[in-house]
Amino acid sequence: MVDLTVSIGSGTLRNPVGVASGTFGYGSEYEKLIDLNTIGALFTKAVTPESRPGNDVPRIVETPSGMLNSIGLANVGLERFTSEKLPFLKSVPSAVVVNVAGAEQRDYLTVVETLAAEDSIWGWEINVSCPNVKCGGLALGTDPALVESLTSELRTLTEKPLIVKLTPNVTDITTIARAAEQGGADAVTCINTLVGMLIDTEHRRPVLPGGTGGLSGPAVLPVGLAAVYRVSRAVEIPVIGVGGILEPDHALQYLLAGAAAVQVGTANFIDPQIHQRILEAIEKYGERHKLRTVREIGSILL
Amino acid sequence: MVDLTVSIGSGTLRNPVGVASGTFGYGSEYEKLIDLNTIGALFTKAVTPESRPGNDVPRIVETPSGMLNSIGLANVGLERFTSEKLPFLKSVPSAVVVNVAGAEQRDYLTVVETLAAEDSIWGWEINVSCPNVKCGGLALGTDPALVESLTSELRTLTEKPLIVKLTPNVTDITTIARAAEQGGADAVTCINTLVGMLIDTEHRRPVLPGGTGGLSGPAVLPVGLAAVYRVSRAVEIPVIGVGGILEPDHALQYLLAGAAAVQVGTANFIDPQIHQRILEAIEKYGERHKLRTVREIGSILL
Amino acid sequence: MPSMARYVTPVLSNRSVADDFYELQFNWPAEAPVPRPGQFLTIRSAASSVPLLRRPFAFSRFDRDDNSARIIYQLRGTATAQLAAKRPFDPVDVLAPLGTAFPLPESDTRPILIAGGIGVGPILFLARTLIAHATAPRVIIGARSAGGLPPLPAEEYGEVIACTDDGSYGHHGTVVEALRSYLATTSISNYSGESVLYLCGPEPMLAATHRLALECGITAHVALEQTMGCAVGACMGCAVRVRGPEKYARVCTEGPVFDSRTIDWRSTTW
Amino acid sequence: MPSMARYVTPVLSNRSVADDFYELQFNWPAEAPVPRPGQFLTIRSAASSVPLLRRPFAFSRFDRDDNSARIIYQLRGTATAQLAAKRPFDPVDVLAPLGTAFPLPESDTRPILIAGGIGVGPILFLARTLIAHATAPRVIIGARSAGGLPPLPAEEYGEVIACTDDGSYGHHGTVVEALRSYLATTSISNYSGESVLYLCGPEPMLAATHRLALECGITAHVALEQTMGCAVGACMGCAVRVRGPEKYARVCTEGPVFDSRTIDWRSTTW
Ligand SMILES: Cc1cc2nc3c(=O)[nH]c(=O)nc-3n(C[C@H](O)[C@H](O)[C@H](O)COP(=O)(O)OP(=O)(O)OC[C@H]3O[C@@H](n4cnc5c(N)ncnc54)[C@H](O)[C@@H]3O)c2cc1C
Ligand SMILES: Cc1cc2nc3c(=O)[nH]c(=O)nc-3n(C[C@H](O)[C@H](O)[C@H](O)COP(=O)(O)OP(=O)(O)OC[C@H]3O[C@@H](n4cnc5c(N)ncnc54)[C@H](O)[C@@H]3O)c2cc1C
Ligand SMILES: Cc1cc2nc3c(=O)[nH]c(=O)nc-3n(C[C@H](O)[C@H](O)[C@H](O)COP(=O)(O)O)c2cc1C
Ligand SMILES: Cc1cc2nc3c(=O)[nH]c(=O)nc-3n(C[C@H](O)[C@H](O)[C@H](O)COP(=O)(O)O)c2cc1C
Ligand code: FES
Ligand code: FES
Repeated sequence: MVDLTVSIGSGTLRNPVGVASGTFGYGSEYEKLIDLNTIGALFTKAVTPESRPGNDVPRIVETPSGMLNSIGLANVGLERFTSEKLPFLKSVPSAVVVNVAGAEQRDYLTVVETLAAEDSIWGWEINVSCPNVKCGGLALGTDPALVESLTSELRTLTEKPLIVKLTPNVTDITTIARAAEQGGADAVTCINTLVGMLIDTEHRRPVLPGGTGGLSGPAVLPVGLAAVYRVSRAVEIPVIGVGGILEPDHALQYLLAGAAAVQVGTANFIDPQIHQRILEAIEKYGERHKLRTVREIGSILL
Repeated sequence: MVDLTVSIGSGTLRNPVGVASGTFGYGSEYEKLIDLNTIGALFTKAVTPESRPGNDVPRIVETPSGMLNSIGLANVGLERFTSEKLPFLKSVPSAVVVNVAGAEQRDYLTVVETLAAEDSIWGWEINVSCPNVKCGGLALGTDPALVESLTSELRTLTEKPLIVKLTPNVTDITTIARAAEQGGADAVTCINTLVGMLIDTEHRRPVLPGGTGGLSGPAVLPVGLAAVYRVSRAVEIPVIGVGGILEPDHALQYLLAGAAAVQVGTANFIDPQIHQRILEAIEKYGERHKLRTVREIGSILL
Repeated sequence: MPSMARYVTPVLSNRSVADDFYELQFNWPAEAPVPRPGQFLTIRSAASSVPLLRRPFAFSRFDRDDNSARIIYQLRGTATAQLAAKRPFDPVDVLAPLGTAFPLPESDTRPILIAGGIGVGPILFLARTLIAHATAPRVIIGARSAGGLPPLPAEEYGEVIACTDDGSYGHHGTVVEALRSYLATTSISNYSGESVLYLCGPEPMLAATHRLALECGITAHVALEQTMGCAVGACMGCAVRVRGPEKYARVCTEGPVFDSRTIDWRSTTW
Repeated sequence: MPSMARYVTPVLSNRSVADDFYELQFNWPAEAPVPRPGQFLTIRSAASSVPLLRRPFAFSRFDRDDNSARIIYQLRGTATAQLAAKRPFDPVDVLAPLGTAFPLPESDTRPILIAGGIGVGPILFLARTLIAHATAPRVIIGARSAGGLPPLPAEEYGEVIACTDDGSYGHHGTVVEALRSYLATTSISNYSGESVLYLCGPEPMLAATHRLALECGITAHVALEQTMGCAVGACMGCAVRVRGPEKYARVCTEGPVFDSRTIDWRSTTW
């Protein structure tokens, strides 16, 4: 039997397969559909201090082997997250990671500070990379100095695993990853969505009212793998791989590229049971290659 | 009838549909297969001063709705380009644009200087963005100062249309585009390939021997469209759109996004006649919307 | 409400019912909750990344006797073309039942059911259900031309008012015009109670009918469409604009059936 | 050489010829140049972006009388699964004929044809062509087990040496072993001239046969494979390592058929 647990900072995940922020709501939405026990980590929809209605509609459009979204961090806000969403999340045995977002540095600190004492929260994923929010968002995640200072400020607020989620929309993702590491992050997640656009030639307008949106799905798999391959060689902290996983083999590719764990995003929409299939594939692969821990998969890349 | 000609610097293209560098060799390879007369512009495989054998094999792998390549600027070099390839290109009625590459600034100047007097060359596309060459290549195209200085040096060598081809692997493509404009470029091409990777889990190694490669094909269509949309709003010079076009509608999307012309790359491999289908679609679209010139398509986006 | 699940279940039949319209009938697993009119399912039409997302379709019929469910779908793009290629015994991968159902009318109201285009499936399902509950609805159905109308036998659906844009069959004009003249010619005093509208179809038709309903003081239940990601309420992708502080509601969870007065109809861009 | 073109042409038949192996027969347009053994075509298996690239397959047969061409293909992934679903009259989108052909043997040499796995198509095509030119080749063919061998009637191909890895049919072992023992038992003096080898199959088999050919001083013509982009010589994607200053040759243009001595066999990673 392969040891599936993954250590990240002060915490341990029961297995390396998580569900990505924004694609799994606050967990309860999928309760009826799948066995939440088998998920390694549940990354919530981004939480901002205030509730946000989100962007104009439509918010989703399919692209070749991918999709663009422009949800705009639509979320219930800190208050209703605590009163309406946390009670259910307490009952979830997987690690619950709150994805934290905001328009400015202060917002991130507010969310983590306010929720710091909640036992049911396993850790934080700091979303410095959402391409759908104008002020802050993207700019923050592209500046190593800002990422480092935000991370170190957050570090003073929490002992729990602190994960910084990186955007691929940068010249050199390893510099941002190193900045997060420098700031005291316990791990980085690669990648958030790519900036993309689609135009409706019939109606002569961008399909998404905001023009651009975030590209996810299998189309971005090669981009995510390259990011994880590079970042995992640039930092000492664990890297969580996400982007384009639609088949168990894609998740194995991330682990071979150097990821300590993976997240499934868009694929939850298509096959809600995919994390289970991935888990089985990882166990089989580990056994076939006689590995003791899932972490060793990254070491057998030739 | 819609006027299909496109002005770029001192030159004019007979129509806005070109074939992208690296996917069309030096033209003669496709001579038997299609009518080269219908191509608006033929962008050659990159030409470097010395011939290059290219990267290790395999060099191509398919990804979801895309492909990765690691050709490594394999090309015959300046001397054999002049003796073996130019004679055929002289007979091609389309605008012949030489895609220029190198490991350092000097190489670019050498190519343009050496070929400057060749009448059969319509213009230059400066490839500052190939992700498959270690020294120079990518680094050059991500630094606005380098791009501006290279462009202005080249500008002194040629009156012909000078086009700078941009990489999408940057934080803000508009700053690089503005640098090229500042340096005196007559146009910019967006986008070259994205850095990507795929791993063979069976053989436990990256499929491409160099690890990463360049992602092209429909998977990157949304990324290219977003780049053209942004860049065409940031610079005054024409933008040539390329990336992921597989259907005529994709080319129309580029024109609506603000491109003055388009290039077809990977799709040449799949449907060598695609540029003709695109041309027909553009004419139809222009007539339906009662446009006099193809350039007006960009102005009807709502 | 009984909850959704994913089922891979065999196709029973797949046949053309009008120009470009097909009816897919598939086995309904015994353990699955019974779908109600207005609810929908999502289908993964092929194990590929093109198309990537599951596609939503409204239930058009459920038969307890042979444990089968149906959808009526229009050929549009890749997914529906793949659906049209399905043959009996082919498996279909469905997530169902999803969303809210049409609220059944009070016993003293007169249900008027209005369908246009791809709205025909859920409206016929509702009609059959009402008839089975001994409530005779009036069905108004519109299409571009005669060929776009599925067969609607009077013995099954009562006397149907058919409309075509080109006048090739039935009423020449839109369903909204047909509704207006129907309401005008039919004195409301014929009924013990009020009329109530149930609508599904293209957005302009829904908006126009909503305005007519407001004018006449009639309640209208509309089944909306929006591009979907998860279809289970998790992604916030399927939002439509609603009146009130929340600004948006999810078609997959709060809908697809809404009281037309809750919707913000200002824009037509969805 | 006659040049290539793109044809959309109807399927004539598509049938299983061995475990996981199918033979696709399609109409060969009258205006198209006649394909020769060793040459290949590329097929776009579906009008989708998955799979994206055309897939290369070697011609396995050409019949002038009914104007048909064939390929023998193994089920591997998406494209070959889509090929297997093609029915008579379905159109196939092919680019052909591509690449170099096997050079025909001198009249005083003895051709030995060796196929493994997906190499069977071009080798059988060459065998039929040689026989039609009254040159009797010796065919050696290998598969994992009996089920992987297509039917090879002696009246068509002469006496074929079959090999299986598991010994379930014919010679127990590889084609290379079979070739070695064939060469050993067959005195070269039986022939007026030398033997010449024609090979197509998995790379390790080609490399091993090449070494044996070197040992025995026999010329070997190998048909290689490499992932392709354009298939017409434009993209430099299909490179294989060769000896000499150019370092690489294109399988689609300089190949797929090469003299085995021109290839750089050091590595097995392609
Ligand atoms: C709740 C609901 C119920 C529906 N019921 C029916 C029905 O009963 N019969 C019927 O024919 N159609 C119905 N539709 C519409 C149906 O989902 C689309 O026609 C189908 O997705 C088209 O897929 P395609 O690949 O063939 O076409 P595409 O070329 O992909 O799309 C054609 C159009 O379909 C819409 N669409 C694409 N992807 C999605 C998606 N993931 N979610 C929602 N819409 C999408 C877009 O507006 C697009 O312009 C319903 C939609 C919703 C939201
Ligand atoms: C010159 C040549 C002749 C060939 N002749 C035959 C033949 O006669 N019969 C036969 O069964 N197969 C032949 N092949 C191999 C055939 O091309 C692959 O089996 C086919 O591409 C698999 O496609 P797929 O989508 O089913 O599988 P995939 O899952 O896409 O691929 C399976 C394997 O096929 C290879 N492959 C994928 N894409 C390409 C590509 N664009 N070009 C080349 N190889 C690719 C890769 O090695 C991959 O690992 C030939 C290949 C070449 C280069
Ligand atoms: C609909 C949608 C909403 C998302 N919302 C968030 C979010 O709130 N916070 C975040 O960090 N990432 C968000 N993401 C990004 C995903 O978590 C993930 O990084 C990305 O989709 C790539 O993975 P995938 O290709 O598996 O989907 C969202 C993605 C999608 C598709
Ligand atoms: C096989 C291959 C080789 C390429 N070689 C070059 C090159 O030499 N110079 C260059 O500027 N771009 C090169 N490109 C990039 C293309 O010109 C184009 O920018 C990119 O492929 C995106 O367009 P597409 O999606 O239509 O292919 C190459 C692309 C491919 C697929
Ligand atoms: S489709 Fe995801 S919330 Fe409705
Ligand atoms: S496949 Fe393009 S050169 Fe051979």
